[in-house]
Amino acid sequence: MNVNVEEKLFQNRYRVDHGRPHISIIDAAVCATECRTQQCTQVCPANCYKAEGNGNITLITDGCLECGTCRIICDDFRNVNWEYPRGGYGILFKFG
Amino acid sequence: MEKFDAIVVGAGPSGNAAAYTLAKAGLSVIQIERGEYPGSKNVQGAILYSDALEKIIPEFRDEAPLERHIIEQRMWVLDDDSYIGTQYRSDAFNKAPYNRYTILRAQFDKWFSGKVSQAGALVICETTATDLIMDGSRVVGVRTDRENGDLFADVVILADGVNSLLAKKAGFHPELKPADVALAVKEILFLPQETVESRFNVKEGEGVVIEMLGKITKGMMGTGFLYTNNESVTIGVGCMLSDFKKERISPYLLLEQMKAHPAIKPLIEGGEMKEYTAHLIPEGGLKAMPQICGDGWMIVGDAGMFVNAVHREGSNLAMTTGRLAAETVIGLKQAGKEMKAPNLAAYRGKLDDSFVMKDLAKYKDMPGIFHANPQFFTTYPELVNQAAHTMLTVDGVDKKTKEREIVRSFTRSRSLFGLAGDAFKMWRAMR
Amino acid sequence: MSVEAKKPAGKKKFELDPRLAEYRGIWVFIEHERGAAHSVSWELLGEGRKLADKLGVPLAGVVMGAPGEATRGFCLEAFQYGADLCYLIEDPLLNDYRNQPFTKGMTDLVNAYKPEILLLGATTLGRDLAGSVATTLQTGLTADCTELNIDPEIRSLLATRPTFGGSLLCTIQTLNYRPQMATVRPRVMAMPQRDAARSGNIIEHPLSMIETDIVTKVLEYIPDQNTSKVNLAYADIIVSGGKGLKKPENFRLIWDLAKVLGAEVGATRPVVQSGWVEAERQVGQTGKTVRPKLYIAAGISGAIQHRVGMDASDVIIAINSDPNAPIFDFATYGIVGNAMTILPALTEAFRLELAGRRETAAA
Amino acid sequence: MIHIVVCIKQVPDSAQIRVHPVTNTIMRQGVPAIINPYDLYALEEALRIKDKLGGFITVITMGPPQAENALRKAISFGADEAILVTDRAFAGADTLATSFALASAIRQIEKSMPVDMVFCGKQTIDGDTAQVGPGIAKRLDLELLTYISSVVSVNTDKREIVVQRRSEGGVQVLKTRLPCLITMLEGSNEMRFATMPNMIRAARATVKKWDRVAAGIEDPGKIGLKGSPTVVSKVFAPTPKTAKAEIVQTESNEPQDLAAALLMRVFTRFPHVADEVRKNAAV
Repeated sequence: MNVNVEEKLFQNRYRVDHGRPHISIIDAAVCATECRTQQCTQVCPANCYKAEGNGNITLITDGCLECGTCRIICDDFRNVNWEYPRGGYGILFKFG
Repeated sequence: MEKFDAIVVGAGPSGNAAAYTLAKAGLSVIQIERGEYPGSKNVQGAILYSDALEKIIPEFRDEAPLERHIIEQRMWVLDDDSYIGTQYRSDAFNKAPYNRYTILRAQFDKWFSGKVSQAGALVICETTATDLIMDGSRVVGVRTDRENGDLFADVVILADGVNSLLAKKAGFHPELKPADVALAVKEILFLPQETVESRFNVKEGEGVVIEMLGKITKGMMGTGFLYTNNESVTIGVGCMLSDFKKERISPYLLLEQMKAHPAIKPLIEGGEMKEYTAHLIPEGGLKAMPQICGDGWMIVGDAGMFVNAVHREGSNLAMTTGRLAAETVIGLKQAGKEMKAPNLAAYRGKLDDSFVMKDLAKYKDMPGIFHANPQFFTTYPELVNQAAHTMLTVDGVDKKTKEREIVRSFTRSRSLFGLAGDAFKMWRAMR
Repeated sequence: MSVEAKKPAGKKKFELDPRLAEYRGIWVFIEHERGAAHSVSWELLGEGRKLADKLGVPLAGVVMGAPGEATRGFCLEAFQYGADLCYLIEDPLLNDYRNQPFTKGMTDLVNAYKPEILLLGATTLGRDLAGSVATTLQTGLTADCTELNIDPEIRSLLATRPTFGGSLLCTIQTLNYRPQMATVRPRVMAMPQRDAARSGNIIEHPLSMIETDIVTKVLEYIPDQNTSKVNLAYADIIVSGGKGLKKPENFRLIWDLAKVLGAEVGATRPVVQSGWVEAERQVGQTGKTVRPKLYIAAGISGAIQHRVGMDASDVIIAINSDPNAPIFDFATYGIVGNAMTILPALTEAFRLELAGRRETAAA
Repeated sequence: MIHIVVCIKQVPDSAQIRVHPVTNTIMRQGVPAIINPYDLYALEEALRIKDKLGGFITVITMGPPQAENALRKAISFGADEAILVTDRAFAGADTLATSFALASAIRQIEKSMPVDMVFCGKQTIDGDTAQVGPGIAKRLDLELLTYISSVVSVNTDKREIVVQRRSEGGVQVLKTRLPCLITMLEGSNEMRFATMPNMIRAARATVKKWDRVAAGIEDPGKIGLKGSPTVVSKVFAPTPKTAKAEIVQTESNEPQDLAAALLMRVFTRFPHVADEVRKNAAV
């Protein structure tokens, strides 16, 4: 069974802070060369982390649900710089 | 910049309970919320426990946006395409004042925040608190992401949720470990009100809650849930983040497979999905609890790991810790005492006297036991379902043989010694 | 002209106030700028013809501009696109579009010749003019209509338009006010056949206004071609690339095709995020919404977040190696194949076609 | 000192409106109210003029009591005063009745302080009609400047203003005299991130509430449903476009043949696209 998470995220309400992503990968080389498991690409509930196939990871935070999973499960290398978006930006839950 | 008696960071149940109690007592309070309005950043299953809120806003039932009062609780243990479970429905639950409600947090928190403003607190939304302002080891204020946005107060109450960034940046507690939190994902599916009521055999305003464990978490330690709202159902599943990390299963795949389970699919058939959310739930219990107060600061709600995971209780602990923290500050203010750690420690005393610490102490070993014993989530669900299936299939095999077969299935997979060990561990953890 | 009439309550039989009965005929405002008529005017004449035939009334074009061949030429063109007659106001004050003189000209014509329906293109000019004319005449105006019809029983215009951001449609009527005004977006109505044999008569009307009456002056005009700004929202042809192109170097194939077609270049969110193109080129929910005549999408899966930004395009060509990519569910044409080989072939095919056509034109 | 009135409207966040695919009913649950996005460009442009030349900004809206939230947010960005025109008699107003009500309210504001400029958003995302601006300008006899992409200069002594106005093929540079009404084009600026003092001032500000009489409207026949020439007779969901793509194939399936076959089909079935390609390519 494959799941189209983009269809799910499209139902949510976001106010994207263009040009100011609130989460960033500290050192891309660590993902590419040292991290074998790359669990962020599987466990992020919004699938923001995508493996490019050549070891690199790209991060698009537009659909981020701000849960904090990536910061915590990247405990081997602590390679995620995680902050909340600017006030009023990011995910805006209609039901919560 | 003017100085306040207290700054409350966050407008969830704990933040609102604290700000409301402080403002009601006449203290000058400013509350900072990063969402567009209170509730737009908050996620929960969500069940509201009346007793905690009654102590803060006794007349809440007259005006709060509540979905359904719960009259039936189902506990399911699921195998791949079957479940065995128990069900408790009581007419006593159908007598006002109702004990538990399903709610939609975005609407409920917005209502609660309206009460906080009416009580006189200054509620500032769309503003993210970025750092605590320290004077030596004492917290004197909060830095926000707005121009000249530094705010100062005698005490800062941290109600900023499970991630608790402010306390971490200030070094009050370490980064959360994957084994301390569970990751839950859920969806809200809209159905006509009559369909919800006919499928769950309830009348208007009455609600059903289903708690699930077993194969739906694919061997990971976790549970699923299905709550009935007025014209929607909420369905979700959550597992320990350490298990997610190890198994590398995508949460949305887990949710989709759960929704396809033959026992669940008919209950949500035709539902229109309108929101998909994810949230971390503190699961570490007492052992993972950080320092809860210090010079000029206190922690309430999820930020302080105040969650009783075994009974899935969070919002009542949040509101209670918010209220108790506020009552501590009010007491010190009236006595003219400094908001220093020794004085604020009275907060810990109040918590010890309340159900909060008692429950957390009772289940302090539970997380450890479940961690070490995945069989509670895989083997036993399977054994129990198959046992029921064997007993209920009438195929000419005599009952004695059937019983022997069931006992052998248990001993084969867990051995006599294992079964005894599991029973003892559960007994000791529940004591 | 508005007449105080009691509101029709519910299904009660509605009769038009007799004093409004003298408003007859359908008018279409012929919009032109820098010497060229806007094609939406011809589309509206096509639509106006259908409405006029249903009501059995004449269809007229309204032309306002500086004296000269060009302005009169618009009237002749209007006849060829179906107008029975044209109301013409020629005056130097009408050389560049300014709200004050154009509003006065239009309201004078309406009060003099009393049309029952007045249609304008929903362009920046048309909507500016329609808003002030409707307020001056105190009548009803429905904007951005996607469908026009007539309720034969009470001869009233049924104007259907999107509401709530396009997720819904609503039908609006202007019952006891005349004229019934409506604006329609370009490329919504079909372009009618042009019949060179058609002609009609022109009714001239004075503007009776002097320059000193008009406060606003036009200092300068800056055509779009001169600005280097990316202009996706107003582009007629767009070639967009997605991550299916695999490497930034392959995005050059998008630029090659765009150059041959004189098209703007667009991109999906992931491509912009990886820095292959600048952010202004992002098409989709968090980027631009575009309505070109032709949208070519190469290496784009067609996720809903991209689709909502471009599925109003007239013709969508999708090139993707995955046969069940979502984009094939709503594109007009699809080629299942490797964009890196299809794109150059398409560029070559268009170049030959355009080169060939230019020779025959030149010969 | 320049006095600018900015008209805003609280609208449902229409991007969140969904139509149930099966029952085709309109699903309104969870659709929050926001400031009409187009109005934020108008408010920001007014704030920039105030920053440059000094001035006083009154923000006004016509709507239900909850529209007060939109006004508070406008104050948090820097508006000085907020007026909520709210009365049951306004219900059901179309653009003509709305512009009548707002124009009368602005006349009341003029009594305490003359108005130099009125700013409006280009249109609303729920109405999309873009007529309220022109309507107010006509009633108050203000110079109408619509689809403005930038305010180039404002000379308060000579009471002159130069703006750039978007037209179909390019941009007109216009000069006119105050008082004028401006509707701003989307994307012409970016709303500032409010300062904390303004956020606190907004939370504590009192919002003036005017009913029909306070807004200077004697004749109820001019407002609400009665004052509205247009009547909505039906609201319905569009029929979804379900046609799948016509997959172009040739026996060889070679790129050149596929490209040629595709081009042939597009040019024959869609002549206006063919004309556009030829016109564009010739330039």
